[in-house]
Amino acid sequence: MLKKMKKCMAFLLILCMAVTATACGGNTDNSAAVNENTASSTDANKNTDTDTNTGSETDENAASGEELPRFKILFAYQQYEDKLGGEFKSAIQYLCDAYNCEAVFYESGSGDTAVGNLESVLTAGDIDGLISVGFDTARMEVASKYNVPVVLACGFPSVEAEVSGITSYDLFLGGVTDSDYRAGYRAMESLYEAGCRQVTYSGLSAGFAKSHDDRTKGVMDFLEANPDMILLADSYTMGKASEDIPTFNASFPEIEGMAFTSMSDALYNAIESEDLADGSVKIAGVDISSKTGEFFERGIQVWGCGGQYGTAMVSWAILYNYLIDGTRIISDTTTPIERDYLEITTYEEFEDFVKYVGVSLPVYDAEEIKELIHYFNPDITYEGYLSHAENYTLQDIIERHGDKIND
Amino acid sequence: MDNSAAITRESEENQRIQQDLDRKAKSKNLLNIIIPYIGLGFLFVFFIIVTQGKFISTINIENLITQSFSLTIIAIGASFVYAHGGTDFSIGATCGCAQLVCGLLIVSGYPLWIAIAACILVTILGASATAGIALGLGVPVFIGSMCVRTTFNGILQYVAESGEVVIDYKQYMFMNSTYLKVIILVVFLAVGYYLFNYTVFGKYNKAIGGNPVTAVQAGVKHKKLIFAAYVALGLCVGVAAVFTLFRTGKVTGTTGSGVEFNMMMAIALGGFPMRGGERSRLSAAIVGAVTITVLANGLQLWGLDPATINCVKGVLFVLIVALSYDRSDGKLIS
Amino acid sequence: MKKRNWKRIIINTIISLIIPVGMFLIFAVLSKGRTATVKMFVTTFRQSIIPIIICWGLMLNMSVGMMNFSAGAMMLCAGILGGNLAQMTGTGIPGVLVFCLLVTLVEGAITGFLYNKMRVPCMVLTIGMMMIWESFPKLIFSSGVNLPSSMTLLARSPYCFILLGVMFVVFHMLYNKTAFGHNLRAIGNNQAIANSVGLDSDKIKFASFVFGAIFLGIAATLYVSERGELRNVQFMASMTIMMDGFMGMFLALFLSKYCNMSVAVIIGSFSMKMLSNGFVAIGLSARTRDIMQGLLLLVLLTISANAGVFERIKTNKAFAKSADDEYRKIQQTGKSIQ
Amino acid sequence: MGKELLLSAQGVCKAFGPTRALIDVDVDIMRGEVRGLIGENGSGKSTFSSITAGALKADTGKFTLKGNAYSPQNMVEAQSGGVSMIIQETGVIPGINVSSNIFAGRLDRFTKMGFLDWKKCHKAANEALDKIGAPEIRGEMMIDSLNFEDKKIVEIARAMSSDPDLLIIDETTTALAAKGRQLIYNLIKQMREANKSILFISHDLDELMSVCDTITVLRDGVIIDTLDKENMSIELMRDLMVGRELVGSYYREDFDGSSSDEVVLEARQISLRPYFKNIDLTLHKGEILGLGGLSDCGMHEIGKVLFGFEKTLTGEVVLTEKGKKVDSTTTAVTHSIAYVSKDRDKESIILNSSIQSNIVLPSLRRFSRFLGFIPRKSESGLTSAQIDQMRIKCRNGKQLVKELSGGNKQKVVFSKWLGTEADILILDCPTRGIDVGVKADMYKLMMQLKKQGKSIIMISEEQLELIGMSDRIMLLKDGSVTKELMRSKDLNEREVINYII
Repeated sequence: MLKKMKKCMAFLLILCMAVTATACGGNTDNSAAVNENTASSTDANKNTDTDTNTGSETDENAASGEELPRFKILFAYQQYEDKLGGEFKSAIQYLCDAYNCEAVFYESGSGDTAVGNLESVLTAGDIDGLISVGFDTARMEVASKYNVPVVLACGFPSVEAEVSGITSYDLFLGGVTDSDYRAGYRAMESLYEAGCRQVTYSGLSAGFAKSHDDRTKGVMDFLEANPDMILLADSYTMGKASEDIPTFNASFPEIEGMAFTSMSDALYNAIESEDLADGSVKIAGVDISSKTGEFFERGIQVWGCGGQYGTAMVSWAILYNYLIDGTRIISDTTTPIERDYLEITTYEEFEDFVKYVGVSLPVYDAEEIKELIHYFNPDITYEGYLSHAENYTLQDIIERHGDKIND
Repeated sequence: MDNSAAITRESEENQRIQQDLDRKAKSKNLLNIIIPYIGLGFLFVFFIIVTQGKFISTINIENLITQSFSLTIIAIGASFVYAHGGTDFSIGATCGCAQLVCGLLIVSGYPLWIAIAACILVTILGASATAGIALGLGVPVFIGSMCVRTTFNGILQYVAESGEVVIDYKQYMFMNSTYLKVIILVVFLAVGYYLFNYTVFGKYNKAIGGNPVTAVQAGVKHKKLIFAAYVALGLCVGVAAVFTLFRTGKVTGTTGSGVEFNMMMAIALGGFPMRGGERSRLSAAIVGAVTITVLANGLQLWGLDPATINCVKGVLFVLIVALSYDRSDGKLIS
Repeated sequence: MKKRNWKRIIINTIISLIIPVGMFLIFAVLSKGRTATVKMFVTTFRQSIIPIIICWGLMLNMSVGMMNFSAGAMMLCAGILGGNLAQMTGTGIPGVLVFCLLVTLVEGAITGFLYNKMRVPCMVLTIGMMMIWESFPKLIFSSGVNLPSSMTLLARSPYCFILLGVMFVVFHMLYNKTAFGHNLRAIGNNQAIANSVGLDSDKIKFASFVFGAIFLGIAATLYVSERGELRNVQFMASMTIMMDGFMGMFLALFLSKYCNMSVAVIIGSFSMKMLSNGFVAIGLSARTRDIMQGLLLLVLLTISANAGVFERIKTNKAFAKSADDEYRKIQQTGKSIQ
Repeated sequence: MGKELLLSAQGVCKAFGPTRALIDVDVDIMRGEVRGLIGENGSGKSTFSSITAGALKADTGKFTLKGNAYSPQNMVEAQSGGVSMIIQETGVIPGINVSSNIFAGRLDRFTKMGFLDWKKCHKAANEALDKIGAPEIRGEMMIDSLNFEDKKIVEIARAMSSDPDLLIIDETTTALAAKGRQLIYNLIKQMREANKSILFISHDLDELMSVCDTITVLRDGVIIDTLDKENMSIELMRDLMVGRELVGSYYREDFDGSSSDEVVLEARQISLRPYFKNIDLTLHKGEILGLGGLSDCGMHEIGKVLFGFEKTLTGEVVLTEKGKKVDSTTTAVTHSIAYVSKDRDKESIILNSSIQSNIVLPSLRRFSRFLGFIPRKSESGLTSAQIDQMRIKCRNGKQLVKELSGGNKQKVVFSKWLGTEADILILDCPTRGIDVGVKADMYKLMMQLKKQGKSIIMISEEQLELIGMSDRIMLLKDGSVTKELMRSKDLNEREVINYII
């Protein structure tokens, strides 16, 4: 018996070592930060992958990088597996590389694990600042215990007690959020304009992510405002949206429109294979995926939006302001800076979106972010941020650095 | 040994053989005693190394206590249920609902103790429902609890949809004091240990796990006992729910999700026999609960890339089980 | 002899069809005929294909009393790895099928190997394996898999049914017509004796993992082709993939008293899907749906768990009555003698 | 009959943990020989036979079969080698049909290109069954539809299906009633004629005397002596295996069947489907009431009903002086009724737990103090007391029950009920599969209890035991009482059998 145990222990140890090896070796920078023993190997491939992901990064460093102090910035998101997660990651990584900071990413988790995870992560490394997608008082308490300033990105709390709770902390620098409510509202509106009266809606389980809840609220409010639009069915099971489509279709042949809190190829495929793609049904939903263009072209999708990760970049700027010279951009932290989505209603817009938003160079490049930082641009103000948020449109992006993007 | 043995076995080398057989047996027993803790020990060493000692910094020890609190409490209750070979998948959902009720009561200005009482009541109801279904309707508890889970989850979602319930976090900070938690933890451990090892309740539960027919033939009111075990679990979950609420300060649609799996993992990791019976030890459940927390905490401290964390977690999980699971069933395990 | 058999068969068929038919009627009425359409039927059936196949796979382990929690993760892993490999090698649809099967087979073999080496309960081991299979593909293909529509054909109407048919035959043969199937049952029913009379339980359990993996592999193929994309999931999220498979399985376990396992699985899984779809068709809001589903599921399982209980009570009553009559007679005769 | 060597074992040793079951055992079995193997429980008989049949592996020592070395990995290999065994405890796999039981582990031989050929399989099974003279059992039957006895016969068929050169019969006869026994005796005759050998293990010494050519006596894992026909004698065998003088006879001497007419337990018109109908039964203080019949006559179920484990469909069971109805095991136990089940391993003991927790289980309620607290002392006290009193052979109270031999398990069961100081004991086949030594102790014990004014219901399939022990015998046949006999000198087996067949 013991011999058997030894055997499988050995086997598992090997397995374990193999994984740890990949963990420390093959992987992004943060691991390097924590255990020096593997730093060398990771530094090597850090350079390589940053090279690949941003063309203009090196000269950034040359221009301003060297003398800047090195901050360690923590970014929190539920899961980096989805598209948005990836965008967040590369955008923040881009800025941190450009400004000689070090990015640490972690999965925030939910409930008390969220609190626990934050405690652990903050214990791990001397974190200088935290950007979190979705946040609450409990975690704010932890952050202040560890004396870490926090900027909230996407999904600002709506409940009064929560808001007063978070903002009562001195280290809370305020929040930047997308107008998720409006996004939900607009989705329905555009379906309505497209003549759909009988619709379905697929959301996400309440409480999984604030932004999705807000979108759902927007959807519901529009429905209330327009009683002649009927919600045939709705569903909120995580990851099952694509399986619901056939059900909806089978039980309600009269469907005219479908709205989704988050578009993905799975949904498009389901719509395709259910033969709903013949134009009888119009769709609208947040998030852009590879098939979106095709569906705009065929006039099936009437509305889409994306580009949230810009919001995270602005939050980064706010945090950086505080870190580098203590500037607080937002004086009244109870109201977030609200930024609209990049809305898409035509195929052309989609093409632009793919060209200028979904590429290696983020919606704001390092230079443009500089404008938002008091240290480099002393006359930047809260109002400045507001107006900056105002004109966040595709057009604006193209004007700003369209030329930098080579077709 | 009786004297007849002495007559036949007096020969020199038979004596010798007998002696070293006894020695072997002794060392084996010793091993069996320490084995359950090997996994945990391994983890501690492992994490202390990879985090250059951060892992055992005082602050992190405090974190470990607060983080392991809920799960440990639940594990204590769960060990009674698993001791008679039961299980319960509904506790996550009931835990969520309980917090919801508690939160709503607090928000609408009821005194704290009422809210807490209500919270615990809800979880007890949930557990009793599971037990009732299993005992009364003859539906296997595994799946019966699934139904309870779905239902309670629905209720939680139903209410949480209209907006999260947020309590005034700062007003109830005292509920987060580590001392309070330590005290409660100690009390529960003491009571749990007493009930599990020194009373009819614990012993009968283990007997039922060992062989229900024998237990019944020995005059055990098995239905009553099983029900009681579930109530105990409910109570523990309730307490855990209360403190979780004050730790997170709000209730959303996903509150409490995954608690049941954590509980199951704790039971598994501690080497608690899945079918219950004589070999169930309370310590096993607790070791399991602590191990889970240590895993989560340590991996975060280690600061791996999110993608890697779960993979390492899985490997370590298997590794620990391999190290410390009681294998005396041999082939017969299922 | 033959005649009695026929009667039995008919009765059993009726019993095993009560649940689906009854549900169908109820929903048809409640939804004012929405669920009573051919389209709905076909859709529901197509949706239940994957659960059915998963269920068959799980059943092989289940009949030895092993619960494989890692099934969902195995499928996910297979889907992502298989899909990507197929694209890399440019082998198209057959590629997806083959690679998915390959991956699950390897996974099954590893699980089986560890199971026999480690001698810990399957439940415990597979929880661990689930975490590994869930996160393993992340290390290689961090963004999951995207299949071009050309490669998602297998999930479309004729092909998925063909696959189902094939798998049905495979399972039926495997479970009822081979020595393996019967050894499986022997071990499931009493492992101690089975071992002592010389069944090699290690070998058979290992085989059950591997054969189960075949079904999961097919399920994975369908899963990935149906969605056309798969994203890596978070910790334990893969449970949801196989949960409906699970539910179907438990119903099937009850039904298998009255009809062959391979059919019972189909009925079970189909009923489950009908349940969830029916509520949508009725037009309940998502929330009430969850609650109702939980409750109805409970009713359903209670019925199937207690099937035959009433007739037992009835026969007991009859027996008691006859006993009483006889007793009274004896008393009287006894009196008359005196 | 040529005296050629069939199987020989040299220096076989086997240890379970620190307990050595076999020490340097040498056995030679000739062709055409019927070898008896006797010894007290735990003397290593079963261990030796299991090793020979491949169910266990020896630590040291070597076997030679038909001249060449022989070390089977499992029972299937042993069978193909020509050695097969009928196991002591019931060894059929439930939920599958008879054929797959007979050919368990060897089904592959009936596969055609991977698929099972049932026709062929059933045919072979039926042949095997016919061969051993059990044509009423068929291959396609479900095993669960058979009764205990027929299941045993299926096992025999399994053993014989590979027509072995050496058949090991391990305490099977004690578990069987007349029919099965006859079947086995015929089998032995056939085998001997076919110049094949038998290793016959039993506690029924008379049986051994009549059947065996030579008898090997084991005690405590060591071979004491090997007797051949000439110098066999019951007394000698007993003394050799027990290692001490057993004085006096085995059953009670007195023939006074009278007992106080105070009724302690009364059953009025109890019935249980489909076993029995309208049974009336009264048990007096200090009486030993015997229930006799074939194993499927419903007497075992009567015991269960009397104990409240099964609910009667009509009438009731009443504790007379308290007027309390026995409707659950709990009431039964709390009103000091004890029940020893026939199926020991499945019902009477928790195999996977320690001797102590088994013994104290029914007494816990009695021990429990304030808040259900149970002092460790009272537990260990009771356990050690019982271990001494019953002379249970074990390391200590912490040892797992599953490590014990059959007889010692039975002792544990007894001690657990003696611990409750019950006044009414319902004993279902109390001496099934235990050796003379223990048997004698058990009977003594019963007499002691009787003298203490405790009442006993003894359900037994052994007529001798019934005649030997009970004050009153109720004989049953297909679920109804056929005759009630009082204790008397001139009561004999013949008479009894007439009423039960």
